[in-house]
Parts: sequence; structure tokens; C-alpha cells
Amino acid sequence: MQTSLKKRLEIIIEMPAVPRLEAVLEKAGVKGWTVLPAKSGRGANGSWSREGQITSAGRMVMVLVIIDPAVLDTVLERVYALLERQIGIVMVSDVQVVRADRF
Amino acid sequence: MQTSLKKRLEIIIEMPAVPRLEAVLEKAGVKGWTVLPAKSGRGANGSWSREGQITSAGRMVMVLVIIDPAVLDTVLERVYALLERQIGIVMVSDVQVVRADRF
Amino acid sequence: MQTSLKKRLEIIIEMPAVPRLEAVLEKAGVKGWTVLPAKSGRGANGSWSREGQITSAGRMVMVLVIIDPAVLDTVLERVYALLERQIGIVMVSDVQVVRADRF
Amino acid sequence: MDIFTLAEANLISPPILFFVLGLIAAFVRSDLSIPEAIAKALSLYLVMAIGFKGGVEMAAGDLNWSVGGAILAGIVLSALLPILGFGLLMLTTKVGRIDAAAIAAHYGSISIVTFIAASDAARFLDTPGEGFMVAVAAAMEAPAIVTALILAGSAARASNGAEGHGESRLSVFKEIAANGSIVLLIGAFFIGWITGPRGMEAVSPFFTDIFRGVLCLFLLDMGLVAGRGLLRNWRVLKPGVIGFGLYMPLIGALAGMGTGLLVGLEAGSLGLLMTLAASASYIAVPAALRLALPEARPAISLTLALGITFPFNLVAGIPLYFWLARLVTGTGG
Amino acid sequence: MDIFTLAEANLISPPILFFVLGLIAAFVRSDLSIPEAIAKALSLYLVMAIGFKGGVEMAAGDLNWSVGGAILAGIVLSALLPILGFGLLMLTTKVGRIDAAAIAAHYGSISIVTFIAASDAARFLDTPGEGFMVAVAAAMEAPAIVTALILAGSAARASNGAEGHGESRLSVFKEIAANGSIVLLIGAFFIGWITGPRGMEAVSPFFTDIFRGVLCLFLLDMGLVAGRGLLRNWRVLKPGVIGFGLYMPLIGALAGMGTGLLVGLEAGSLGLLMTLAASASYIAVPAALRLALPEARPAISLTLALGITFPFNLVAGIPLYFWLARLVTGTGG
Amino acid sequence: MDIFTLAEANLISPPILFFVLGLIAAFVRSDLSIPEAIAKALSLYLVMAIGFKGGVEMAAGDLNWSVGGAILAGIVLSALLPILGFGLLMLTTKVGRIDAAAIAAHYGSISIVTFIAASDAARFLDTPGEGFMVAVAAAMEAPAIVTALILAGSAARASNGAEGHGESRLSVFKEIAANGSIVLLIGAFFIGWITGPRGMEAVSPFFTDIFRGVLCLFLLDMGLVAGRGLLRNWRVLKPGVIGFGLYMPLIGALAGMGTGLLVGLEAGSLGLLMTLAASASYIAVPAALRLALPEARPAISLTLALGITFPFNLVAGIPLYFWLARLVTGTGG
Ligand SMILES: Nc1ncnc2c1ncn2[C@@H]1O[C@H](COP(=O)(O)O)[C@@H](O)[C@H]1O
Ligand SMILES: Nc1ncnc2c1ncn2[C@@H]1O[C@H](COP(=O)(O)O)[C@@H](O)[C@H]1O
Ligand SMILES: Nc1ncnc2c1ncn2[C@@H]1O[C@H](COP(=O)(O)O)[C@@H](O)[C@H]1O
Ligand code: NA
Ligand code: NA
Ligand code: NA
Repeated sequence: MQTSLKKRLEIIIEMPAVPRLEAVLEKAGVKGWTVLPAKSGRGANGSWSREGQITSAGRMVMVLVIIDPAVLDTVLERVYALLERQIGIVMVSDVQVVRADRF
Repeated sequence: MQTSLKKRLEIIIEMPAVPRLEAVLEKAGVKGWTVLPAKSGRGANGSWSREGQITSAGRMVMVLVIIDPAVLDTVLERVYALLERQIGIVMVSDVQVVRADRF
Repeated sequence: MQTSLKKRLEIIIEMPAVPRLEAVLEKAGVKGWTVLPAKSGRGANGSWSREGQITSAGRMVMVLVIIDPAVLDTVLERVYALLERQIGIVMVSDVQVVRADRF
Repeated sequence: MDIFTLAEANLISPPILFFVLGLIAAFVRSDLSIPEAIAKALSLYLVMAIGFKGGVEMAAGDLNWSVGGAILAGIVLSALLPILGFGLLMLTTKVGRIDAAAIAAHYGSISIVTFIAASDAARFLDTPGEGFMVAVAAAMEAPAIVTALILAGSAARASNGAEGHGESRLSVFKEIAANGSIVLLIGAFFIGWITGPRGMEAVSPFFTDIFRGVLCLFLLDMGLVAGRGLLRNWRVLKPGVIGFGLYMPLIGALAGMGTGLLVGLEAGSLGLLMTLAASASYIAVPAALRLALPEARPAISLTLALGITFPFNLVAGIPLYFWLARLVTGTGG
Repeated sequence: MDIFTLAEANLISPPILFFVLGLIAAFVRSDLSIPEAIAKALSLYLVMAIGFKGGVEMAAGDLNWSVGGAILAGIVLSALLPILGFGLLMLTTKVGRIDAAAIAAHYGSISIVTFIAASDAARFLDTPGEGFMVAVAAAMEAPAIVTALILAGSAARASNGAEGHGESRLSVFKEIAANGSIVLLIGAFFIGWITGPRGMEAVSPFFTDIFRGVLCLFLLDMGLVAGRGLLRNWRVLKPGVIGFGLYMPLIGALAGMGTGLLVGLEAGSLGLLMTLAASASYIAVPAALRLALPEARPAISLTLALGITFPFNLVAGIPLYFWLARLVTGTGG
Repeated sequence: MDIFTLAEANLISPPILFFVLGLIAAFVRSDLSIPEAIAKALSLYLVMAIGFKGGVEMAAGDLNWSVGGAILAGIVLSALLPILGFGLLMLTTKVGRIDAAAIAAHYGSISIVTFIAASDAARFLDTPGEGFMVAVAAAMEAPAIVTALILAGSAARASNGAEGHGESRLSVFKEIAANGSIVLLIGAFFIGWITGPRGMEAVSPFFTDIFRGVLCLFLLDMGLVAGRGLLRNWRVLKPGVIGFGLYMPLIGALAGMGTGLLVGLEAGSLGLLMTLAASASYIAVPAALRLALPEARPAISLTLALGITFPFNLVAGIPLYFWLARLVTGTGG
């Protein structure tokens, strides 16, 4: 099947900052994304778990964004500007998709 | 450690269609998969969130399938046939696994 | 943007064994990880679903670990030693990150 | 009781006000939200309670022909209303054939939440319906879908392509019938019927006493979801379609009234049948249609059913239907 | 009360019927399902309520030696029943040593949900057990695991390999003792004991009044999970193993009866001890065994305990045990 | 009632004991846990119930100037207490300017859960507060944040950089005001006010009868979360900071007492105002500060508010504040 190369951006970010991240993505012209829940984790800022929590502070989710390699740098820079202040990490990898025009 | 190359298929698909996708995978001889929940998202069909929802329509999950490169094309074609009618996207990437015979 | 290559380890493992996996990771000097929930799945050990369950036996989660390629082999070996006895699978892939020193 | 008294009694009841609070919270972009698991559990509880209570009432009353008549009336309404709805949509709006059929399926089928709210309101308004109306509600879920699939006709068949052939209408019918909320409704109804008042005694603190309070929490969620759905998708709703979401319930209610009078329902049950006919599904039908008619855009029908028709029925429709039902049956003052 | 009256009273009670509804819904492939978070919360609530009530009864009654005797009886049963179970499995089935030990651990330990259902049934059947039976239930959770690990013996030790050495039986014992449901059961028991009837007064609408209704919802879930487990995994259950899942509860119940008579329990508490001995764990033990005995295949023991033995106990076992308990203690008519 | 009787009555009440059980379970590393969805739902229920009841009491009582006075008192306390807290932290600890401002914001704002527990204890201790205290609680949530942002001052402004300019204090204020629990509290308050005692009658089994039982379950969760938070993060808390978490509530309570006396509150309401002033937010403020002051380390303020101050207030503070409130208003024996 005919596939084309895209970039897969994964952003693990603290929950209160998700609306801001979405605003950043929207502003950068990103057409779609998916937010995946996370259960628990550990990092430089300590460990966390969502069990029993009633506040969104100190908890992470993972935002998955498939974008065109052409816009990767712009998007990455803006996302990174946000992540310099909020807790979170970014990863980038390669991915093949079928309907290239959709991303 | 001895690892071998497999293909990682990720299918973000609307929930009501998951049983069909599973039937397609089973028919194609796929041995295993994992369904991951999603929280919210946006795409060409608008944005959605699982918060407070009581219907499975209009919500997505992510199905992760590790398969052998040899069967990728067959599986991809069948999955894509389903996704032409249902809301969803497919991604393919490379992955190394340890026990190659299990996939 | 300046990115550097890391390894992305994904471990789908039965829930009761997660504390052990975390102990293994900690012992191996891994600095961070994220545990993602899973909804259902199928494999050599049969199919499972978290719907309505009150025991953690027979259910999976996905542990995502970004590590330096230099330590991959050590970590992989220890994780695999655990997975030889517990139900689960491991995948390894490449990923680019921005702040290399954090992983 | 005149219509204003009824409307006021309905409007200032806690359940309706919590629904309005949910709408407001959504519109002021509050982050108030009910977790999905809780929303699902609340709906399961309400369905279970309403089914059980209906069954207990069946056990207390005596089984007679009017039950069969009412169920038949429901099936006929569900099967025929989509034709009317489809025709109106094709005539007055620009939505395509497939989308029109999908919307029509929603309006022919019923909203179990609206039914629950109406049952509660009926008690509040001192015109409770009979227990067998639960069975009528269950019977009305599926027929509309079959009609809608026939209406969608060749367009759907073509797009289903080769694989579509396997997808018979019967299988869709089965899928709907095995839908969780319907199985639970019918199951709880039979359990109530079997265990009767003695069974109710044992569980009434859970199934009866806290019912209306739980309904408040659930309608808060429905308000949030309806409000957010509107905010997200109001653009897909053209004025003609919104109009349909407001007048179709009235047409459905009148059809329900006629049919209900024919089979001799009394005021409470008649009000419930009118509400059922007026309501539009947003749990079972949307999910089923994603498989049976995937070409239909879910945003249109879901937003219309949940964002327009549900609030309309809840706030204005239900008191109106019950007022009418009392009027035509000559009940009350 | 003869056994048929008891069986019927049990069978047509709403909790049991909702369990059966869950089974049916699973078998007809309905998509009815209770979210995981809700299922967990329901089980926490039930454990908390049963523990608290037991404690309050302790505060009301007077503490005497029979409590210690009953707890000791429970520990002995839990520690020794796995030997019997293991022997029977090795003799009559083809499951391996490790799997046999794992299954035996489930049957030596107890199912807290079965205990809760039995406590409720006991009230329904007018033979309530005493408050301290909660402590007996808690004491019976862990010993069986230790026995099973000894039974699994060299095979397990070998496969544990180098790292396995760190894994002492004590650590497994600790892990079970820190299991959430046991901590909650014991904690709630002590809280009930400390606050006594005055504390109960303040919380009885939540912990007592709605209890049976919540149990209905929970057993609906158990029916769904048991039914789906059977559908998924019935292939792993050979006839001999299924037989074990049906006669082992009876053997356990008889052992429980003997031990309970020895320590002088009255009818209600005796019925509960028999139920405990007859029941097989499917919350704490399965999770603990995944660590202590990972070579055992969880599909076998879980499907057997939840899919065969639990329904058997719930529907047929409990009335039988209570009928026997009344008979041998000379209680009732 | 002397302070020991009050303290004992508070301590051996089921809600407090379940909180302690949660702490113990966390400390013994039990895997007991309440699913997130349930914890959120319990808190929504409690907020809804407390708001609704407050509103119903408003409808029953008569609206007068003291309500305005109490709300004003609350706003002043919330706006000024952070200055005191900030000064004390800068003087006695080594936390930086930003962290000190963040902590001060938590202590100026209020913990709605502490308020709920205090309302329940107040009833238990026979000194219920007035309905309007719900409005006071709502009014005290946000002002502290604005003060804290001013205190964080130039440091925050610099780090916010170019984008930070868009982030006005007003927008933070709005964000807090649209926070789910505040919208629900105020909304439920107005619904209670509108529907009055008649509305309450319809829903009291849910909102009143089971309230304290639900509170038990919720405080069990709070104990688990507080205990685990401490286990995870106690290292970030230096002794000076822990000290602040213990004496700041007392200072807040005294400030609350003075202000409350000024506006003429009676014993119950005074005790509640003192509790509000003494409590530290751990739902709304932590989330808001992650956006308004992201440089602050959440581990410090959250662990302090939930792990130190909340247990202190719950176990020792509340009876102390109510004893003092009764003393200075000359209430009771
Ligand atoms: N190496 C890693 N691999 C996977 N997830 C990580 C890693 N490091 C951090 N995270 C996630 O990102 C969150 C924030 O990271 P940190 O800012 O390092 O505390 C952690 O709590 C984890 O959930
Ligand atoms: N570029 C993307 N990256 C990640 N997820 C996406 C993307 N596009 C779409 N999705 C997900 O797929 C769903 C359906 O996509 P669509 O059909 O474009 O609306 C969306 O709601 C998202 O959850
Ligand atoms: N090929 C696969 N792709 C994705 N997930 C898998 C695959 N095989 C197994 N899994 C997951 O790993 C779990 C355990 O696998 P197994 O030991 O093969 O039963 C399964 O239940 C799935 O959730
Ligand atoms: Na209808
Ligand atoms: Na047993
Ligand atoms: Na405060």
C-alpha cells in the first residue's frame, strides 16, 4: 500500500497545561491530535499517580500528534517554548501513514 | 540482546467499530493486539472528548498491533478497507522485539 | 531544533507485576517512565478486558521508557529477565528528544 | 392544574435546574465535568431502577390486553415516525439522503433518559404512568433503525460495497436488541416483575429513595455534555435542521397522543408515550448507526438529538405533553 | 424452613436475579458492561460496609473466647484445605503441579464477595451471622497461599531462579496482608467496633439501607464478568477441573461445618464459615499468585473460581450451607 | 462542652477514623486505592450536596446584611492572609520567592473538603453553621491567588517572558472562577435557594441521608492520597516548611475569628469561617498555579497542604476552632 512519511510527535505534559498545548497546536495550524490518558509515572519532578486524585495538578497525559515533516520544526519550537515552563517531555519519531493529505 | 524487526501498526478508530476491526485482524491471522483508551482529540470530523459521555459514538480508542513485516501489506489493506468507511487513522512504524516468533 | 537519538522501550505487562518492573527499572538507573492504561487485548495467553474487573490479575498496562542507547542493552536484559516469568511483551524503537541530558 | 402550573413545577424542580446548571457551566467554559465511568454508571443505575420499578408495578397490577396494545402502538410509532421525519428533512433541509435517514432513525427511536426524566416528572406532577410503559420504551428502541436503513436505501447499499452485503438488516436489529441499556431495562423489568413488592421492599432505599437525587447528578452531566456538544458542533446545524429538532418532537408527541388514545391509555401512560414518541435517541442509535450507516455524519444527528431536542423536551416538552395528556383524557382539574 | 423454601427465597431475591441477568447478558453477547472504576468502587463499598457492620456488632455483643476459636478455625481451614484440594487435583485431573497448587490456593482462601452475598442472604433467611465472622473472613485470606507455595515446592523454586531467592514466603504473606480489600475489611471492622452503634446511626443510610441495592448492581457486574470469562476461556477447563469447581465447595463446606461445630458456632455464623470454606478467591489470591507463582496459568484458576464456583455457591451453595447449618445446630423449624 | 469532649467526639467519628485508616493503609504500603473517577465523583457529590443544603437553608432563613458582611470578611481574609503567609515563609524558611508566593496562595484560599468535613462535624457537635457560609467559602477561593501573583512579582513576570504578557491576572481570576468545583458549589447553592425546602424533600435521601457515609469513603481516599503524597515527597519538606503547615492554620483561624466577630457571626458560622481561613486549597489552587506560576514546584505546596495541614485541621484543628468559636460567642455550656 502507498504510504508516506510523517512525523509523530508525542508530548507527555501536565494536565492543567493541556488546553494551552492545544491552543499552541491550533495556532501552529496542526489539523489533528489525540490525547491519551496516563496512569502514573516518574521523572525529575518526582513520581505521580492518578489513583484517588481530585486535582489535575501533578498528573500527566500524553498528546499524540501526527504532522508533516515540513512543519515539524515550527511546531516543535512552539511546543518546546511551552514546555520550558510546564512540566513535560517531547519525543519525535518517524511514521508512515496512508492518506497523506489528511495530516 | 538479539532483537528482530517487526511492524507497529497503530489504528485510532471510533469505538463502535472496534469489534469489526478485531474481526478483521483475527481474519487476517494477527496473533495479538492491545487496545488503549483515549481521552479526547481533534480531526477532520471535529473534536471529541470522553468526559461525561454515555454513548460510544464519536469517541476514539487506539489499537496497537505488532506484526511481521511479511504480513504488513495484507493486514494494512484489510484494515484500510474498514477505515474507508469508519472514522479513524492508521500509522505504521518500525519496532524491534525480543521474541520474534511470538508475533 | 537540536534533537538527539534515544531509545523508546515499551513494555506491555500484566498489572500485578508493575511494581516489580518499576523496581527493575529503578535498579538499572532509569530516571523516568510513564505507565499508560490499556483497555483490552489479545495474545498467546488469551484475551482480556478491564471492563468490570475487580482483580488486577490478567490485565495489562503499557510502560513507556525513554532511555539512552548506551544503557539499552543492560536495561533490556533485566526487563527481559522479568518478562520471562511474567506475561508481557517488549518493543524497542528510535526516538528523538530535545533535552538529551534528561534521559 | 393548568399548563403554567405544570411548567413551573417542572422548571423549578432540582433535576431540571441541575440540567440547566450543566448547560450554563458548559457555556461559561467551566472545566466542571463528570468522569465517563460515573456518567455510564449513573445511566445504568437509572435504567436499572426504572426497569425494576416498572416490573414491580406490573406484579402489583393485573396483566391485561392494554399492555399488548400499548407495546404495539409503540412499535408502530417507532417504525413509522422515521418516514415522516425523513420526508420532512428531505423537503425542508439540505441534508443528504443518508444523513436524513440517520436523523430520522434517532427521532423514531427513543431517549431512555428523557423517559426516565418524564417518569420522575410524572410522579412529581401526580400523574404517574403505568409499569408496562417500560416495556413500551424497550420495544420502541429498534424498529426505527430498520425503517431508516430502508429509507437510506440504494445509497447506503452502494457504499457498503462488497462487504456490506454481509450486513443484513437483521444483524443490525440484533445488535440494537443486545445493546446494554435495553438488555438491562428489560432484565430489570422482569426481575421486578418476578420479585414483586417484596423484592422492592428489600432494595427500595437504593432504587427508589435516592433515585431523584441521582437523577440530579446525571442531568447535570447531560447538561454539560449537551452544552459542550453544542459549543463544538453548532456550526454543522443549519437553521432548518435546528427547526426540525424543535418541531419534530411536537409532531411525534401528537402522533403518540393519537395512537395512545386509540389503545386506551390513561393520562400518565399517555404522557409517557407522547414523550417517548417526541424523544430522540442518543445512546443506542448513534452507536448502532456508526456501523449500519457509517456514511452518515454523527456530529449532525448527535448534536441535534442531545443539544436541541433533549433540552427542549426536558424543559418545555414534558410539561406540555402531560398537560395535553391530562386534557384529552379528562384527568385532573 | 425446608431447603426448598430457602433455595427459592434465595433464588428469587433481586441480588441473585441480577447476577443471573449479568450471566445472560454475557451469553447473548450484549455490550452491557460496568466500568472498571465502578466495579472497584462497588466492591470497596461492600467490603467497607460489611466490615463496619461486623465491628458495630462486636461493640454491641460481648467479646468472648468463641471469637478466638472461630478465627483459629478459619486459619486452620485456610491452611489445610489447599492440601486436600491439591491432592484431589493431582489425582483426578491432568493439570500440572504448579497449576494444581495455584488452584488449591484459590479454594483455601476465601471470596469476600461470596461472603458478602452470604451475609446478605443470611439476613434474608433470618439467620444472620455474628459480627466477628468478618474477622474470620479476613484471617482466612492468606494462609492458603503459604500452603500452596509449599505444595508448589521444588518446581516453583527452580523456576524462580536466582532472583527467586529474594522472594521469601514471608514477603508473599505480607503482600497478601497489605492487599487493599483486606486492609479495608479489617480497618472498617475496627472503626465499627470503636464507634459502635452511635457511629452506625450516623452512617446507616449509606452503609445499611442502600446495601442490598448496591449488591444488586455489583452482582450484575459479577455475572457479566463471570459469563464473559467463561465465554473466553471455557476451552482451558477440562471436565475434571470443572468437576473440581463443583465438588470442592461442598468438601470445603463440610470441613467448615465440622470445624465450626467444634468451636461451637451458632447457625448463622456456621453457615458463614461453611460459605467461606466453600468459596474460592478471585480478587486477592489471583493477583498475589501472579508474583508468587507466575508459572501458573491464571486463565484456569480465575475462570474456575469466578465462572464455575462463584455462581454455584451463589445460586445453590449458600442456601444449602445455611440449611445444613440450621439442621446441625437444631435452629428454626 | 469542654475541648476534650469536642476533640473526642470528632476523633471517634466514622469519617475521621476512615481518614486515619487511609493514612495507615498508605503507610503500610497497602495497595488499597480508590479509582480516580470515583474520587472525583465523590468530591462532586459532596460539593453539590453542601451547596444545595446551604441554599435550602438560605431559602428557609431570611436574607439580611450579615450575609454581605460575612462574604466581605471572607474576601478580605483570602486577599490578605497570603501576605502574612508569604512574609512568614520568607522570614523563617529558605523557600524562594516564587515558591513562597505559591504556598501563600494555597493558605489564603480554602479547602472545600475541609469545609465539608467541618460542616459535618459542626452538625455532629451541635453547632451547625448558617447556609450562607457556602457563599463565603466560594468567595474565598480566588482572591488569594491574585495576591500571591502580585507577591510573586517581578520574578514571575520576568520568567513568563514574552508570552507571559498575555496572561493577565484577570484571566487567572476568571480561570479560578470557572473552576468546576466552584461553579458546582455556587450553582447548587442557587438551586437549593430556588427550590427551597420543597426541593430538598424530593432529594434529601440522596443529598442528606447518605451524606456522612459518602464522606467516610471520600475521607478514606483523602487519607490514602495524603499518606502517599507524604511518602513520595516528604523529602521536599524542610522542618521550617512543615512548621508553617502547622502554625499557619492557627494564625488563619485566629484572623478568621477576629474578622468573624467583627461582622457578628454566631458560633457555628464563626467556627466555619475559622476553618475556612485555616484551611489550604488542594484542588482549585494547585491546578491554577500550574498555569499562573509554573516556576513554583507543585510538590512542595501540594504535599504541605494535603499531607500536613489537611490532616492537622481534620483531626485537631476543627474541634479546636469550634471550641474557640463557642467560647468567644458565649455559646453552649
Ligand atoms: N525517561 C522517561 N520515559 C518516559 N516518561 C518519562 C521519562 N521521563 C519523564 N517521563 C514522564 O514525564 C513526566 C514529567 O517528567 P519530569 O519533568 O522529568 O518529572 C514524568 O512524571 C513521566 O511521566
Ligand atoms: N494528526 C493527527 N494526530 C493524531 N491524532 C489524530 C490526527 N488526526 C486525527 N487524529 C485522531 O483521529 C480522530 C479521527 O480523525 P478525523 O477522522 O480526522 O476526525 C481524531 O478525533 C483524533 O483523535
Ligand atoms: N502482537 C501484539 N501486538 C500488540 N499487543 C500484543 C501483541 N501480542 C500480545 N500483545 C499484548 O500483550 C498481552 C500479553 O500477550 P501474550 O503473552 O501473548 O498473551 C496481550 O494480552 C496483548 O495485550
Ligand atoms: Na421518538
Ligand atoms: Na475457601
Ligand atoms: Na485559608
